[in-house]
Amino acid sequence: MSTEAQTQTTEKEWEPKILAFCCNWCSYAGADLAGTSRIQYPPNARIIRVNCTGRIDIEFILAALDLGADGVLVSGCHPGDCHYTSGNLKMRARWALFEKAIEQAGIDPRRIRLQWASASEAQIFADGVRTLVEQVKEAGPIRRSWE
Amino acid sequence: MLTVEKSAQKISSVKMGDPGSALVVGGGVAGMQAALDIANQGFKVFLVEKTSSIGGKMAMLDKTFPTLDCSACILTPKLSEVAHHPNIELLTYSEVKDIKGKAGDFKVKVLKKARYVDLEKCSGCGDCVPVCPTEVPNEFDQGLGFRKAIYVPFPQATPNTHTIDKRGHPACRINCPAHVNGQGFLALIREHKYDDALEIVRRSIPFPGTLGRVCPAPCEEKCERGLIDNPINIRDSHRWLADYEREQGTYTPTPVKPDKKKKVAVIGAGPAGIACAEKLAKLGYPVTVFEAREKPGGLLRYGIPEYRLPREILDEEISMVEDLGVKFKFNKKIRSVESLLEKGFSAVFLGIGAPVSSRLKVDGEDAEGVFHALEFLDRVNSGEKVEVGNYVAVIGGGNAAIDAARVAKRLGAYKVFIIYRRSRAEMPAIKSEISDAEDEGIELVLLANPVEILTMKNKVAGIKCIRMRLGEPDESGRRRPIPIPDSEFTIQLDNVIIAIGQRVGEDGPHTELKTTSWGTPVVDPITYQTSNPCVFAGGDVVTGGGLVVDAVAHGHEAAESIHRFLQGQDMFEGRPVEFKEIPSEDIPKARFPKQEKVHPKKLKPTIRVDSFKEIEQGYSEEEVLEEAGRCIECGICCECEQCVKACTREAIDHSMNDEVVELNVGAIVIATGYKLFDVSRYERLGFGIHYNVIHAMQFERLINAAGPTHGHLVRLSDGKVPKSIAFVQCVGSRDVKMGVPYCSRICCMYAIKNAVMAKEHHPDIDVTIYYTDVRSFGKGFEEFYQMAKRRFGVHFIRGRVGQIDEDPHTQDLIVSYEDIVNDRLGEARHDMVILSPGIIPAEGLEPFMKGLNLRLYEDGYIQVLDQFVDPVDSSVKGVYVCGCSDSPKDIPDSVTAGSAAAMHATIVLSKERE
Amino acid sequence: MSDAEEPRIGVFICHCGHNIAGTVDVKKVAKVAAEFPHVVFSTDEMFMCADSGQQLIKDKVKEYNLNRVVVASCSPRMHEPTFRKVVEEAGLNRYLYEQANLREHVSWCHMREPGAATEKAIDLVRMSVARAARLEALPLKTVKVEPRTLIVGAGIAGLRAALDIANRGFEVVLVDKDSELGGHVRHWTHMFPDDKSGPEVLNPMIEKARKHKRITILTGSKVREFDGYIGNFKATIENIKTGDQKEFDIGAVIVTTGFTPFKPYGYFGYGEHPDIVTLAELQMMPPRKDLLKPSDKTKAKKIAFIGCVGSREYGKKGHEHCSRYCCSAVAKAASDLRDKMDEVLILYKSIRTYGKGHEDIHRLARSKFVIFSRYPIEKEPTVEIIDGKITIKWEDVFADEELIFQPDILVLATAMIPPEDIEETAKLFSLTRSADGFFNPEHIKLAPVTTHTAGIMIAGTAQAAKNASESVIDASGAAAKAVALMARGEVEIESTVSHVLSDLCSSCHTCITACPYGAISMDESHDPPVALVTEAKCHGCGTCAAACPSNAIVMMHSTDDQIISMIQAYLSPMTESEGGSVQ
Amino acid sequence: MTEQVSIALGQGSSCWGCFQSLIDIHLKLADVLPLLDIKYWQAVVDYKLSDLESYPDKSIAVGVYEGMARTEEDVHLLKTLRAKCKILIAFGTCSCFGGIPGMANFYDIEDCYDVKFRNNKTFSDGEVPSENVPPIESIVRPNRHYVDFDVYLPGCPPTSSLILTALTSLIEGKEIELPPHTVCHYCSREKKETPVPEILRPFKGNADPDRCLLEQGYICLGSATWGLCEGQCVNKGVTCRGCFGPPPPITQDHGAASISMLGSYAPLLPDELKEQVPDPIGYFWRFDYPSSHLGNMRIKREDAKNAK
Repeated sequence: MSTEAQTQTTEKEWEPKILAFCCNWCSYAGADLAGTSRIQYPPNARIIRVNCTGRIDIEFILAALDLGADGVLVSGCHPGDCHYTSGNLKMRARWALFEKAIEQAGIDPRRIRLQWASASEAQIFADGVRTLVEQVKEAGPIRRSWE
Repeated sequence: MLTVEKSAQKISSVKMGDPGSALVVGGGVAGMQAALDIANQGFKVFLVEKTSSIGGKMAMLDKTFPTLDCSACILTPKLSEVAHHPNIELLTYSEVKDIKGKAGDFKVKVLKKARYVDLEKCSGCGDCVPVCPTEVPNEFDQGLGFRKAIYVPFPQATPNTHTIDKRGHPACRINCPAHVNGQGFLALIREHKYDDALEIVRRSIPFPGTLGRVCPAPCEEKCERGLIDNPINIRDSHRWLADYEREQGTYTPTPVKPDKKKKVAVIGAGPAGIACAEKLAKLGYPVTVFEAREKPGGLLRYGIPEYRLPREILDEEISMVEDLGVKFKFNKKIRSVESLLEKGFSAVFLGIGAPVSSRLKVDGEDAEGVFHALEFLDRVNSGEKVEVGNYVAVIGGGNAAIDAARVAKRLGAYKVFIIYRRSRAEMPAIKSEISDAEDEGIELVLLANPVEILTMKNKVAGIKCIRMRLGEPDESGRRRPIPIPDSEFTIQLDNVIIAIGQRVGEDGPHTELKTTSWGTPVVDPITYQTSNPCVFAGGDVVTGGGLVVDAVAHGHEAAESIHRFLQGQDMFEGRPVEFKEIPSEDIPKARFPKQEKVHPKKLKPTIRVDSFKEIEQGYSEEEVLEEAGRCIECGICCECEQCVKACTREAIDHSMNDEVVELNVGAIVIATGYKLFDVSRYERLGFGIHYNVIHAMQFERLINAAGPTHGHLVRLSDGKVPKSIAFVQCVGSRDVKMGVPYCSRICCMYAIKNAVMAKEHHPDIDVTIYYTDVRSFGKGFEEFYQMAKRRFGVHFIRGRVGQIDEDPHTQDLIVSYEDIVNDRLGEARHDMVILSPGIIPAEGLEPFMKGLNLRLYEDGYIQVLDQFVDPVDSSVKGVYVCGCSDSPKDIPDSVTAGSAAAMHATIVLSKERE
Repeated sequence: MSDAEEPRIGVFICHCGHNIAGTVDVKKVAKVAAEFPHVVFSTDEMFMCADSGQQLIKDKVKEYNLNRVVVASCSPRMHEPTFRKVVEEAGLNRYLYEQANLREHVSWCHMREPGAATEKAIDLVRMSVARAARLEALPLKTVKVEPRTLIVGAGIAGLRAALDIANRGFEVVLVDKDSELGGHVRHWTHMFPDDKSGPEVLNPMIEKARKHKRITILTGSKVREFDGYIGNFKATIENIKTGDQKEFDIGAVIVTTGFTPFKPYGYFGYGEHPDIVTLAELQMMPPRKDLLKPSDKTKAKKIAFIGCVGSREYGKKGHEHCSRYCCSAVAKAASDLRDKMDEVLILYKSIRTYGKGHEDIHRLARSKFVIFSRYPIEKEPTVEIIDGKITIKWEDVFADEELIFQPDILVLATAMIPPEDIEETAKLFSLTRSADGFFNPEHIKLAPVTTHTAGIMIAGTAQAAKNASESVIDASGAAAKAVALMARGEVEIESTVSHVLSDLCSSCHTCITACPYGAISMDESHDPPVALVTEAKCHGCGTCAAACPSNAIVMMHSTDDQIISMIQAYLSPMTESEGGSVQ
Repeated sequence: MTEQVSIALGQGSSCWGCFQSLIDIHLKLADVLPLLDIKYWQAVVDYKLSDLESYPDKSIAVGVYEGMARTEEDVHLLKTLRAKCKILIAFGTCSCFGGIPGMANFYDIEDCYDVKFRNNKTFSDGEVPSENVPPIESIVRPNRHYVDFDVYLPGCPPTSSLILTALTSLIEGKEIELPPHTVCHYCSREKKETPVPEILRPFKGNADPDRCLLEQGYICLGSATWGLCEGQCVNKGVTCRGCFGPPPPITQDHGAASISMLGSYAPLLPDELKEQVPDPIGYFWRFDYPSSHLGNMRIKREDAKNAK
């Protein structure tokens, strides 16, 4: 599973791998706006677009961490603003249990972040990515946390 | 590249639609809903929107009550639904201009304003924005921030295309005979893009350095800045550009390879001839310039003294034309045009000037010691040693007179007089030149006319003049001088220099052509074509003596004519260039504080009279930047074309024209919405006077993440987070005196929403709403009001605000109000006050009133047929209303009305279809 | 993946001028992408969205027999519809297209880090390619719409909607449980702002409706059974008296069941004196020259109104809302009655004459010396019957003193509340209700007349308290929605919907709870019943797919497999290329 | 009569409950046993490990492994079984997913030693035995990390009827076909689709005997758990704790699926949820932690530690 390139990179060169799940209607649009507004933020995040945060199965996030993502961001509409009425509330409930579980499992909670960002909150989205990247940098590579 | 010719206003027209289609006027949320509901039934809809994007006022809002949905978030899907709907044709940046017909068959003329950006090609990337040098207050952000002349109003704008905001052509550009784009190059100076700025000047004139010294700058006469303080020094600014290029040595020759076969001859290497040659060369013609003298430049060289125009400047600028590939033949006097045509030239430009001075026609004119100005200057400028005596008089008030006087001074005259028959105000010379001359000790003898040159032994001894007074204006517009009887006086003199005008020579190639009584060739005023179709003429030979910049303009126009002539094209199409003049009152001059003009340095008069050294030293970089900064950018877009360069998709076209779209539709929905009441009409509330008094729409933008502060709620005076905010209600609502007797219906709720938003931004802010009645009547509104009061702790004070004053030290605001409930007068300190403007009907209904007899209520809203039965039907069958065009409404009521209007419109359309 | 066809993916990297290419090494991205699994063609191009770019896709699809297309350019929110059209023109199903966002998400936000931006671009393209390989063609589906609208409630709103739809050329079934048409308005004598009585307004409408050949009127009837989905509902309507039932095929429904005026027992002596009446009752008093006291039929000389009775009561469920019409209605009635009476008093909390012309009525009433007196919110007036006389005591806010008034008639402007049987109606049509007890619209701002149940509209006071004019606008708005459905004859339903694999379903109902649209129900034809998605109702959020613990729900175009493949492609490209599974 | 099928049954670290369940098929044993040629089953038949080792590879038709491989001896047995048998069955939840013993991975091995040997409630200052016990692996790995299985028969324990079905198929030489449904499929309680108002601990209140337990607020993992048990707990009034692991594909993360399921019964507020579910990892991954994503990360952490 581990790629060679990974083990060869030295600590200094290490850049966190961040996987982000964004809902189509708020956060993906917010990320678009961040680009349109030329707001600069760390390039570590790779966004997977889903229709709604309610689409996100906790397994996706766990699989990502298991596969070596150093951090995972989930970003969606503010509670109450869901394009699909309540999908984000469902994500929020899942997240509560998930968050507690991974803490119990000894995974640094700084590796995960749930960020509400509306379509006009480009800066909040960008800050969310930046915060997560900073947190993950503090926490170090996920592989190292297994060391 | 823009050529001025193309920017002429040609309005083409397109026909669209049929009786089975509908027109929706206004692209706000109500209009969009109406368009969608009609289109969803399968009818074609034309949606006309005045601004460059649909979305209306709702797009400006931060959140919406009572659910606090992000306005942009819920609106964006609707925008794209409208934009992508196969049955909806969007006509943005368009206005209904004329309408007639009846239900089932309306004929509508829509003016589609040029946005100068191709909707198809623009990808909305925004590369053009940072390079645009022009900033104007951002109306989408309610004037709180700035946007560029090329802009998208908001990130989700639909269509997502940029628009160039052109108000028209600035007076400086129109007034310049060569139409130098002053605003354009000044803007680029400010951007430190000196090369590009110079390039803009060179589009219109080949001599930025030369004209930067000698031009009387007609551009500056009409400069709008002059109405604030002083006109911009446009001339010295382009002079600086040319000087800077010299200084930096950045000029690189760019020869043009001629791609045209037909050769053109230019006779005369003066400004007209050179300008013509330059343009022809750029058009790809092989050009030869024949010059009788040994050097080029014409009057620039042989007329203008060196202290005004150092010869190396002139030489270099002419050599740049040579660098284009123009051939010069000197000492070649052409006597006959025919001979050139026989030699294989396909066309000839005649620019031989008017090198002969006019005669005074008084006794003694032929005496020794009398000079004629042109000959006098010519001799001096040719290096000939000319001697003058101690007392010299120059007759005339033009530039040649001033030049001759000052040259005489430099040649050693002790006292020089300028004798002029009108007053100083009528003197045609450059004003600064006159005062410069005076500074040098030259005396003006005004309102005096020579009647005789007194001689002794055929040598000048003095002059006899008569005093004049000014009568009625003559045909030149100047007041006619009338001699005062018995007022003769004499001046003792050694020399007289006559500088009262010039004329063309009596022989030469122009004599082969049809001429006027002045001896000048007859030319077409637009094409400069002479009686010989192959021959064109311009400059002094045509005018009998004019400005250098006129000559340049003639040369360029003639070149264009020659090109069209040789290519067999229409000589007149699109000519002359029609400029769109900007009415002075359209230019918001109040926005600009006074700022003194920067004067370039000059040599001191005591030093300069000893030599022919250049007097005017020109600007330094700092100075020119300061001066360029004074430009008030009359035209908004300055056509500097930086955007054209930046756009990789060739989407920008400054020559785009307005278009008229003629629509045939069966039904119309009017959704023109509302305007905010102008809160500055309540002077006592201090809007526009106190920094921290803003209106609610400004507040919306202020707290919006995409707004000017990126959503940071701060005071405008110091950028600090406010501690105490007040909202003042009913500003322009329920006020009979102000002509707004009605309730605006939305203000209570948006104020409460904004109060809650302020609390959400900073929970510690103290928020007070001064209200008359809280009208939270809609679904969920009362509940929201209670939440604001109880959960968010917003204070509600029932009472009208009488006066708002500013604490000059803190910029805090002192609000005086009447607390009705507690029956007392109160005074409170807030550091920010938000006025809640009422709403008034939008403009743009005149075509409907005129063309269809659409009836309005007294308050300006559209009348409906019957409030109970047909509340969306206007007084005109087939025309329906929705949104705020018939009365103030909130978003859901507007949306519902949009659907309802659509319903009624489709009933008409379906009958048409059957 | 049931598709037996081997994926053949074409990758197109857009420069977007220098918008992308200025930061991202697009040539490198295209080159690397060529090596990704299933990629048979990869290139870069100046502008993919330009005609030339679109043509390039079509050409290469043909040349390389591509069956999946990945374009890496701007945000799919901008050009996904464009390129979906292009691939359709190239002969592929629109869902076999995938877009990577290299502009908004890469080049524009990482302008100073070209190296990292290129790396990110490669990853995004890798992820898109992985997803593309797992994309499936989805059918484009429509359902037909029965050209008939059922309108429940024949008040002014129901009548307006019926007339609009019928005039537009479609059939209407208009049902009202009352035996007469016209609802509340029929009884009203003082309408505002235009000076008309209810019958004056209604009679022409009723007449038109009765005569209209496309309107079937069923008065004294109720909808007994209702079932189906958008365009294809079935309604059973029963005559209440006879019990006769009729069945109708229905394409759309407009619910205009209206309100009921609150009977304020326990408020201000209502019910304790015959001359204490509600505003609705006052409206029903016969219009004549003089207003007679109900108690002794003598001429009334003094009248008082109390506003907000049963409205705006904070914390009292169902009575928290403002009833919207009463302030203006009271002002109008007071103004009219003032001409015949000596004294007219209005006691109010606040005056909400917000609408077109309402402020004028308010001003008119004041100019006629109707007395407006505001009482404190926290201290309501008291009404006692002293010596058979109605005696109101209250504190006037402005005068700041206690006042007493003994009117001949006391009118209570009571709240609009939902009709008693609203819950029954809600169940019948799968509607939800908001805190005020009225029906919930699909979106309170932008979709006020549609509901979460596709094909069912609400209008008038079924949605919230409002006045007659507003109800009529609602009605026409709702009619427009119904007509739009019927005019097209069919309605396209999203292909990106969820789908239940019935073999795997264990009937746990999780999805039914999760679905915000009620699009999932139990298919009783199975034993045991399993979940079934009514595709016409599904909005495609995918919450059910994430929630389903049995893997029995597939969210089309956003399958677990597609999402996991992207995760793998980013984090574990080696495994991905071997086609392995998560662990 | 079909031919006898050769079979070897091995036991790792376990409670023997699964084999007990096998014995519990009672009278049916009489039908089945004669058809089995038992090659190895230490607890029942007198074979030694060396006997198993001495069979030629792939000479036994069926291998059954119960429990998980915690000690080196367990691992050896597991690998040997794999080598000798054609078909290998992971028998019981421990063997399939790690089971209850897998919860040891919530802790470090040293912590486990502390509790088991060194300090306990009943004694202190104990020692970790080093003689006569096989060395213990520092971490519980799912058996499928060591070997591939052909059949998974989960359950804690697998029900007797499930075992009988499986054995019958084997004897008849058929593929074992197991229904994919979750516990809910077998649950006779009524569902009303109401969102869960509040999460209740199992000891709180009295559950309605006819209604879905989850809807009443008791965390029942039935909907996320393979229903090979045929719903015996839920139909007897006890919530499902998930002992059969996830439904097919069994590689999915049981706990993640449970959380995604439970979270969908919003509107539960996050803080309330956190308070009401005190031990999510123990709740949702009780039977399958080692084979979950979280468990896998735990194992990687251990591997990295050991590699040092």
